[in-house]
Formats: sequence, C-alpha cells, structure tokens
Amino acid sequence: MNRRTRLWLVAVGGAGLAALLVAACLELPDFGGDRHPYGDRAVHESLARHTANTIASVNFDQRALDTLGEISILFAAVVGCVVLLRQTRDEHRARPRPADVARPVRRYALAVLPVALLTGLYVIAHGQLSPGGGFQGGVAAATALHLLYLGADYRTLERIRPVGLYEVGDALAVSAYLVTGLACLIGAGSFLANTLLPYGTFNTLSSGGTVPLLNAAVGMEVACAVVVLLARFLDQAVEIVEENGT
Amino acid sequence: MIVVALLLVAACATTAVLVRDPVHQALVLAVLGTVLAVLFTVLQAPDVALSQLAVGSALTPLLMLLAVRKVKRPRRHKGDER
Amino acid sequence: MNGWLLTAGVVLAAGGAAALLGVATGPLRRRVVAQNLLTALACPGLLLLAQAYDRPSYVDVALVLALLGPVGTLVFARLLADELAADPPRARTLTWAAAGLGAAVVVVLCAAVGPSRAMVKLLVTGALLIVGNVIASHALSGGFPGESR
Amino acid sequence: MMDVFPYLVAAWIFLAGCYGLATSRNLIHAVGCLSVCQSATYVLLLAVGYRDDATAPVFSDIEPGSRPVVDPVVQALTLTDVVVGATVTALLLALVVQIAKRHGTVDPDELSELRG
Repeated sequence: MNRRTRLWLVAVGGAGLAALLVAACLELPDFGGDRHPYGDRAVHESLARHTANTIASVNFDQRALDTLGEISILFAAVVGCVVLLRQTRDEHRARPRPADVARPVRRYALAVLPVALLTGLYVIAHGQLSPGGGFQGGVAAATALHLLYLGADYRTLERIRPVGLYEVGDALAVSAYLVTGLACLIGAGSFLANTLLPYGTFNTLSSGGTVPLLNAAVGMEVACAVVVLLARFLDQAVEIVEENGT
Repeated sequence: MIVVALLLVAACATTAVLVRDPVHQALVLAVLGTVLAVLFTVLQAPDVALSQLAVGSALTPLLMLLAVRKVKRPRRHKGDER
Repeated sequence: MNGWLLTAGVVLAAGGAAALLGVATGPLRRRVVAQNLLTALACPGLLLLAQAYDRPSYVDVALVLALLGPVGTLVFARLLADELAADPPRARTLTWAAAGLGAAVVVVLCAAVGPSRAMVKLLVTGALLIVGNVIASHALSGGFPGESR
Repeated sequence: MMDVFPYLVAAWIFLAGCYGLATSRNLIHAVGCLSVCQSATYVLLLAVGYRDDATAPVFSDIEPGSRPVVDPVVQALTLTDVVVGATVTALLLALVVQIAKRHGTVDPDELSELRG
C-alpha cells in the first residue's frame, strides 16, 4: 500500500468517523444541563461519609475497585517499561561527565527541591479535603525529585535515589491498597467497603474512614512509579551506551 | 470564558499535530498541558487540572525529550567522546 | 461576569494566544521563550480565576503550576542546551514584564483577601512564580554553559 | 450553539490526533499525537459533567448545599485517566526506544519495508 492510497483511506475513514461523532454530539444532553443523577447521588453519599472532597470519595470509596484496576494498569506499565529499557548484553554503562550549571540555577534547584517535595506531600495529605490526592501529589513529588538532575547533575541524583528501593516501594504501595481492601473484607464483610473505620469529623485530616489510607497508598505508588520510569529513561539517555563497531 | 479556553485548546491540539519535529512537538505539548489545565479549572474541575498540570507541564515533555535524545544518537563508538 | 473573571479571561486569552503563536513558529529560541512565558501568565490567570469563583482552594492549582512550570522550562533548557547554546534566546524585557504582571496580580489579590492564611499561600505562590520564571529564563539563555551529554 | 460546542471541540481534537497518527513520519511524533487523542477524551468527559453556574464538589471552603456543584463522577474518571495515560505514554516511548535500538529507525514506513 503506497502513501497515496493510505492517505485516501484515512480521509474516507476520518470523514465517516467525523460524521458519526457529530451525529453523536448532537444527541448528547445539552452542555451545562441541570440533570446529573449520578453526580447528585455521589455528592450525597460523600457528605454522608464525611469526605469533603467528593472526587476523592468517588475515587477511593464509592469506586475504589475501579481505582484498584487503574493502579494495576499503572503498575503493569511500569513493569513493562522496566523490562523494555533494561540494560542488554551488548551495552555498557558510560560515566556521564558532570554538567556545568550556572550558579543561580543550581541554587534555585536546591532551594525549591524541599519546597516542591513538601507541596507534593501536602497535595497528597489533603486529598480528601481540598483539590488534590494521591495521583496528583505523587507525580508532583516525583517530578520535584528530578530537580536534582536538572540543577545539579546525574551522579548526585543517583546517590540519593536507590532505584531498587523505589521499585520495592511501588510494589509495597499496591499491596498496601490490597491489604486495606482485604481488611475491609474481613472487618466489614465486603472488599474495599468503607465501613471499617470511624468517619471522623467533617473537614479534618482524619475524616473519611479508609479514604486517607487508600489515598496515601496511591500517592506512594504513583510517586515510586514515576521515579522508576524516569530513572529507566535517564539511564537509557544518559548512561547506557551501545557497543558498536568495536 | 469557557469558549475562549475551548478555542485555545482546539488550536493547541491542532498545532501539536501539525508540528512535525518531535522536539518542537514536546514544546507544544507542554503548552497544551497548561492550556488544558486552565480549561479544566474553568470547567470547575480543579482536581483534574492539578493532575494535568503535574503530568503535562514537566513529565511528558521530559519523557519525550529523553526518548528523542536516545533515538537521535543511538550508537556511539567506543572511546568516542561525544 | 465579575471583574476578576474578566481580567483572568483577558490575561489567559492574550497569554495563551501569544504563547501558541510563539511556540508554533519561528526558531527554537523563540519557542522555548514562549513556553516559559505561558507559565508566567497562566499562573496569575489561575489565581484570578480562584478569586473570581470565590474558591480559595483553587489556589492549589496555581501553586503547583508555579512550582512545576519552571521545572518544565528547566527540562528544555537542560536537554536542549546544545541547540540553545548556539543561538541563545534573549527575552529580558518579556520576562520582567511577565514577572511584573505576576507581582501586580498577587499584590492586588492580597489586598482583596486581607491578612489571613490564604494571603500567606498567595504570597508563597507569587514568590515561587517570579523567582522560578526569572531563573528559568536565565537558564534558557545560557544556564548550562558546559553541558556535554 | 453553546449546547453542543464543547462536544464538537472534543471531536475535533480527536480527529486531529487521528490524522496526525496516520500521517506521522516519526514514531515519537505519533506517541505525541496519541496523547492529543487522549486529551480529547478528557474534554468530552468533563463537558458531559458540567453544569451552568455550578462550582467544584469540594466542600473544604464552602458550605455543603449552598451552591450547585458539577458532576464528581466524571471528574474522578478523568483524574485517574490523566495519570495512567502518562504512564502508558511512557510505555509506548519505551517501545519506540527499543525499536530504534533494534532497527535503527523510527519511521513507520521504513519499518514496514524492513519487515517485508
């Protein structure tokens, strides 16, 4: 199939898809409408369980099983990356030369690093109260850690970041999620049911029953996953060199 | 306000597709991530906006640039300095 | 439609359009500057939106943007150092104009909020935003002089 | 017009991403186009959940019941999707790196020639 016929095929298929999509859009309920039966029920349930952030309640309580599926996908993706980007036999590690970083940039990176980590933790910890949660905070904290690579150099990052530990942390976090679910199964009669712990006072850090626990587990898993992913990519891009033609 | 944000997102997405060089595309994707975060805030979804910011502004471009770097200079001869 | 929303709309629309134009065309140095500029403008825009919707918790989004936006720019500065070193971007005026706008927005919002915990958060966000953008702009124009690999 | 405009924008973004995927000459660029397609789904989901003059269903700084709120279910779906989508992008990029190592090219056309 040459390029021209393929383009025609894409154009025809795209036109068909576009027509169907537009037809579907016209049938959807009006944008900004007032009818959200699921949403209203979810808000009601979440308030009944003293969780201020309804989205966290949906994620970690009402649809906690879905979230288990999501973090399994995440885990599988990370495992896939680690397998794909491993060091093969015909490659060797080259020591990267230390980079030369202008002093204001280095100072900024070192000064912002703790602030950024703290913000990541804050976003995770306040997941059930204000916007935020394990998913966002985990990514923020893990990205912040890589300020060390940007501001200092790769060796410094490697020294304080034992990748093996993060891989273990990733697995531990997934198991923590499962263990919480099983504890609910034993204590409350159904998997991941949020009836085991007291709901606490509305709008405080310990409110929401098992929501903060699951939130923390997801935060840890996402942070570890992102660190492991970036570590593999950095290894490939900076350190591992293929031996070729020697 | 919603219309403005939607138009910006549509324009950004179109640009991201039309820019062919992966490095330039990574830059457009960073912009797209930020604009999407603004759209989500306007649509009253601050949680999603946070998530999109965390992923779109730094993580995706970093991954793409690292992949580009690896792919562009995949082979180095032994003893070669660069 | 209150005044805050209108201001936020103007800042975001102008900033977004300018950044999109800059990032879509021109040499690499213009593109990275445009990307940095969008962070500098979107963050005050988000702060204004938080005020417009009367939701202090939306400030978290701006806070994370103020932290991670410059990190994103540093990513480009670091990994494209070789390309940028040959043709370093100069955007001193733009950077300081954006920083000034950010400072003005933060000051006005602080006056509107009054002394409280929310004001501390606003000030932290503003400081991070301004320092971050000035440093990121500096990094783009030769922050990694001896970058090798 | 405003009733369907956001949905049409989502459809447009999706189609643009598909076009980019089909005509891409570089696998890394194709992965970028795929993430554009993903963002179309976020826009569609959030547009479905929006309600006029409502605010976010986060009650840390407002009194419950004092203001109408938007649909939290779609927001929760989108939120996890964003982060999981990023890791899937990483997985695809890892595949691209591996392909580049094995075959020395990232152009899909050259790759199919190699196979044939």
